[in-house]
Amino acid sequence: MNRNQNVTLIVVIVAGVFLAIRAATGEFGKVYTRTETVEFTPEVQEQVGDSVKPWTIEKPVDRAEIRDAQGQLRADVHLNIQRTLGLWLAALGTLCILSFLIGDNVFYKLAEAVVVGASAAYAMIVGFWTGIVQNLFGKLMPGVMRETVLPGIPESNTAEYVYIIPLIFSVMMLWRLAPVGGWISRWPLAFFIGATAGIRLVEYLDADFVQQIAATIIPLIVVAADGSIDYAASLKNSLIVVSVLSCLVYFFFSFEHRGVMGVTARVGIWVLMITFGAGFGMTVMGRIALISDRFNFLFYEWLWLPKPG
Amino acid sequence: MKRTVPLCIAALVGFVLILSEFIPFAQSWGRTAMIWFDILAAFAFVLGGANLLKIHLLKISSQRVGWGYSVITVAAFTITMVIGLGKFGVTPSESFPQFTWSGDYLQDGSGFWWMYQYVYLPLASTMFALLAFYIASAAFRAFRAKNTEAIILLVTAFIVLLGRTYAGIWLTADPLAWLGQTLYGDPQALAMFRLDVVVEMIMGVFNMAGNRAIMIGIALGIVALSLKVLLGVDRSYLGSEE
Amino acid sequence: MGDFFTNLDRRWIFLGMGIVVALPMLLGLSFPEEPSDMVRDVFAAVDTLPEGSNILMAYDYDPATKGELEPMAAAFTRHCAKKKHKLYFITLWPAAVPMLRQNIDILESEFGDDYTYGENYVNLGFRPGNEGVIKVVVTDLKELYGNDVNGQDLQKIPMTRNLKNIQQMDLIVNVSAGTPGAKEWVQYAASKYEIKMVAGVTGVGAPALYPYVPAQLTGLLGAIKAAAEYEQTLIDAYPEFAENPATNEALRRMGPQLIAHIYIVALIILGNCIYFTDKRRGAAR
Amino acid sequence: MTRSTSHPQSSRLAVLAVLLLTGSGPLAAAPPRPPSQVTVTDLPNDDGTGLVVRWNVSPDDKPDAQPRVVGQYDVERKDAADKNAEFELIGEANFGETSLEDKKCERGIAYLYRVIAVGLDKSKSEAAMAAKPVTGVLQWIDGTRLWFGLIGVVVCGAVVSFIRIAQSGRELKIRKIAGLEAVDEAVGRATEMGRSCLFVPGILDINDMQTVSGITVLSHVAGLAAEYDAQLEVPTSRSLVMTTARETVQAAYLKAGRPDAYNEDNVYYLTDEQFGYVAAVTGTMVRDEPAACFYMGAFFAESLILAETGNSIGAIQVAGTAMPSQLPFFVAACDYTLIGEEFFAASAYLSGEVHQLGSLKGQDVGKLIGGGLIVIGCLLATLASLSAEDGGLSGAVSYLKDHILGDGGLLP
Repeated sequence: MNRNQNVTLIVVIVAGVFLAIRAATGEFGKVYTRTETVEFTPEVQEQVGDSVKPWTIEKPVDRAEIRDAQGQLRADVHLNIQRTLGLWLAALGTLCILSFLIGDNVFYKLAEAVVVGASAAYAMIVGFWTGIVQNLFGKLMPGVMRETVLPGIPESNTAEYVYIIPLIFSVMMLWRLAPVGGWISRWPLAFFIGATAGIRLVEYLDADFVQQIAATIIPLIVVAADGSIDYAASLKNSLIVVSVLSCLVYFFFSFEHRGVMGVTARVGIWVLMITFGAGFGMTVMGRIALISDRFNFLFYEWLWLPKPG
Repeated sequence: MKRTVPLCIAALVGFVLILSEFIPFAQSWGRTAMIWFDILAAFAFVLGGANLLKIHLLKISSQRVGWGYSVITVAAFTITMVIGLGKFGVTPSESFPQFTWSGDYLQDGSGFWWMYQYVYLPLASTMFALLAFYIASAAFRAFRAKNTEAIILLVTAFIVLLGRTYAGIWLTADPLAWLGQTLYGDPQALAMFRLDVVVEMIMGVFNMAGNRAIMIGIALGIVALSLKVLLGVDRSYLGSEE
Repeated sequence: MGDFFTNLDRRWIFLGMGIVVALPMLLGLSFPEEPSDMVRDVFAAVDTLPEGSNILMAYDYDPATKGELEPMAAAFTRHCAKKKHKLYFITLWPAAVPMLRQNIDILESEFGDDYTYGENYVNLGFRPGNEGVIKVVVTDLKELYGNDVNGQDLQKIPMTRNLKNIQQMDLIVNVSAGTPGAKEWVQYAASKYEIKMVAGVTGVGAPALYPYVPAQLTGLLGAIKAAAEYEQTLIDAYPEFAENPATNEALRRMGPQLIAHIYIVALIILGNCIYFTDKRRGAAR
Repeated sequence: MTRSTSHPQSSRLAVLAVLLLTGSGPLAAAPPRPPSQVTVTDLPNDDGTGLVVRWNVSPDDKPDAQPRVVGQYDVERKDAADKNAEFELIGEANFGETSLEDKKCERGIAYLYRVIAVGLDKSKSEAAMAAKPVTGVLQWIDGTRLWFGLIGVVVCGAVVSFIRIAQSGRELKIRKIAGLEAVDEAVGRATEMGRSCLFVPGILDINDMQTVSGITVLSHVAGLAAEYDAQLEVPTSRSLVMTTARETVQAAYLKAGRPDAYNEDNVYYLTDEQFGYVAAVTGTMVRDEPAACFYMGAFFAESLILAETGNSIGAIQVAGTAMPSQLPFFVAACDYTLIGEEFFAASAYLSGEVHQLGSLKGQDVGKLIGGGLIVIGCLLATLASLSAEDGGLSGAVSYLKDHILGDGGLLP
């Protein structure tokens, strides 16, 4: 048996023992819900008629409210099998991904394969219902959409045939998947790239160039209202201006970094290092928050450990 | 046809959008172009999904290494897609109860919501949580104070890491107040050296200035790149074949 | 050189990381927070608006960053609801649609008396197009958003009937995990049309947004620490929030955060000590 | 309202009057008094679809009134030419506000406006009418954007001119980039040690600028490796990047006169999946122990895993990326890092492509303008702050900030 297998075995045993203890000491890993009837408020009452029966939805119940004071399950609360299964699936998936820390393994790869497929399909479906159905079909054939998925479209809306152009572009774009004539997808791609270039050129020049220069025009010596010099503000302003300018010099490629330019560029690189140091610290902080969140899920949503405080 | 038309399209739409910023009359053209852009963006999601499917189906059919995982990916993709398209478990919208299909595709309790909540969300968020572990091991084995630059970087990182938690206040607030009291008779005299204050200074002065210079540089880079695309100097987006 | 590093199984370091996060969490370790000036500025931007102001709640984050941004988004939602502002929820990220729902659940369960759908808040949901969406809604919202997430025509919803575009907003509250996000909202909306905006972003994204503050962006919350400070400010200003345990989510996470930061700093120092000792020994040999 | 209710015999009336006088709140059934002076003007710098409605607040709208009498103002309009048109609500303004922009007009139509004060109890005042109908005016050029347009033309002009100059065959000089020397040194040391070099071109596809720059650097590294007879391995995470990298490496070997030494199998595709790719690459690193590792391209979270592994095997590491969030990790863990633009400049320098060099020079002009404006602006601002009175100096600063760099238009 190699080291990898040993580590895996130990982790699995520890986890198993823990789960067994947890199972022996109380319930966990369940989702309880309450069934509620939807009171619908139809926009046009006459159209609804009697054929439409009220339906019910499930509302999750907070863990503290599942049982009454005697520890009995409340009458309107019941175990939701679908969501409980989901919870266990989520917990197992979380553990599968975490198992990558022990080493690359089948479970991690399985979970990774699932997330790749599911996330791509998820984005596609959301794009379909929002962009394609509402903004394209809803404009091109409001009548059909009104009768099916988008009853909210006002009666006054009529088909806007100019939307045929983006439709044609879209078909061209999907043509890329076809075995022949894939070059046609360059037309919509060119539209996409051209539009991006057009808006970016203006907005970057405005917000990230002109506005930044304007924001850096500050007095190096700040005089307070009473006529005395505000040393702290003056120092801060001077540091900002010197730092911005020296970094700009570092990123200036037309002159060699010699003499004054060399010294300034040197200051520039130090400022950049402080910048990166700050970025480093903030990134580390962000990453750690992500594990807290997953542990939060495992400990409290799945294992129902007591929440301190 | 294959190269000239795309170049013209890109130039036309790009310059219309630029002009619409300066000529009020062209504003509505610019808006129309952007609405079409947004519709194309929706199809980009479809293209992305279809592409993924194609790659994995090819991998399966040629039985390349790891094709078994591709089967899983395709299965996960198909299941999510069918559930989402079919609006499984979605009840009608409360405003339009007579239309079975009028409900929100992501309604709480629906099948698509279930896929998001119990499959996509835990897996994707745990995937990124792994990074915290890697940062720990890289901290031990990779980040070396080997020259002046690296020393400045790491020291700043320490200050930020400690100053952005209670540790910063705990380590420096009381000692500095005591020192200020002893030296100048004012506990606030040295307050500006408190780690949490120093961090605000680093973020608001040096980090801001450094990032501003980077921002100005990137902005100019984007302007130059956009211009080259619109003028047809840079045609890399058209691909190299042909 | 480096023998020690290659020989030490890094899974020990992983285990250490797991413990320094899990233990403080299970023990309920928490620390007081002193809000920084930046956090106070952001808080004031929401707090000083007159009751019933229009606020665009642009929440652009996904499962990958929810650990960092969820508490921040919830704090913003609670604060705006406390001030009885009119809230318009919108997102540029497909994966954020359920996140909007989560924040609306907060409105419905905790502020149900003041909040009626369509009169005090509306969920516009997602539209594809990244910055292209901002570019359109900033001049004409209804071109892209004909209806809300329930398929209801915006023309029939009281609070959106007279809404032409998001220039009519008194404030944009953005929670952003990347692109498109805070940068794009600043570039295409806030800076250009001089709409007031505050943003809450991830630790990775925060440093690069500082140049926009305060001229183009009123204030910025970076990472979980700023979220905790915001929660503290909220509880200080409205003590009734102290009774709701969901309000101190970020505060609770600062316990593990502190210990983990010390762990990382210690690892870097220890790693460097061993490295330089090894190197000196190597040189002496 | 006058004190006309002082008839002693009618006590009920008196009570009512007291209520009316003191309780201006919910008890007061009277609607607020109307606003006054409604004027409508054209919204400047638009396409003729905007009008600005201004009014004076209702006398009942006092900032300190508790409870408030006026809740909001309803602004209504109608088509003045249409006899049958009714007023329709086009916008609401909060209490205390005195203007509203109506951007939903149709060009060429004259509109008549009225403003109504609405109480908290939804009671409405009489309508205050505008004096006459107004039509929006189309402006051909947005005057507020003239200076900005000029700056845009100068910056874009500089880029285009330098590309033209480069195309005409004139040599454009670019400063020496220190990181490239580190690249040469690293390849040299790997050769000395008889170990291989590893080149990672990032994890994005070939359409990303950074990948392209990475491939340009790869061409240089491959040339050196061919010359020194060092082995070079290039794992990629995109099949298209692999194809391009193979062509590039082969061309470099050919140029160095060593086509026989080129081995196609050393440039290979692993997987598109981020973590799958990085696991495979680090596996190779631990097994082969390359003496020099290059990371040149677009990187995400995998950057630190790569750099960490490289460090643990004692390799010299040189990185280059424009990913701001990954730069800190590369800088901390690698021996040399090409930071952001430096990376693009290195690529322009190595490739000698005219449009890369030209735009680099053009961008330098932009930086020069930016830096110049900052220096001049700060000097002026400092002098203005030192000279106490409001003179020409502060006027110059505000012209610079609000007009040249703002949206104040050409005229001060």
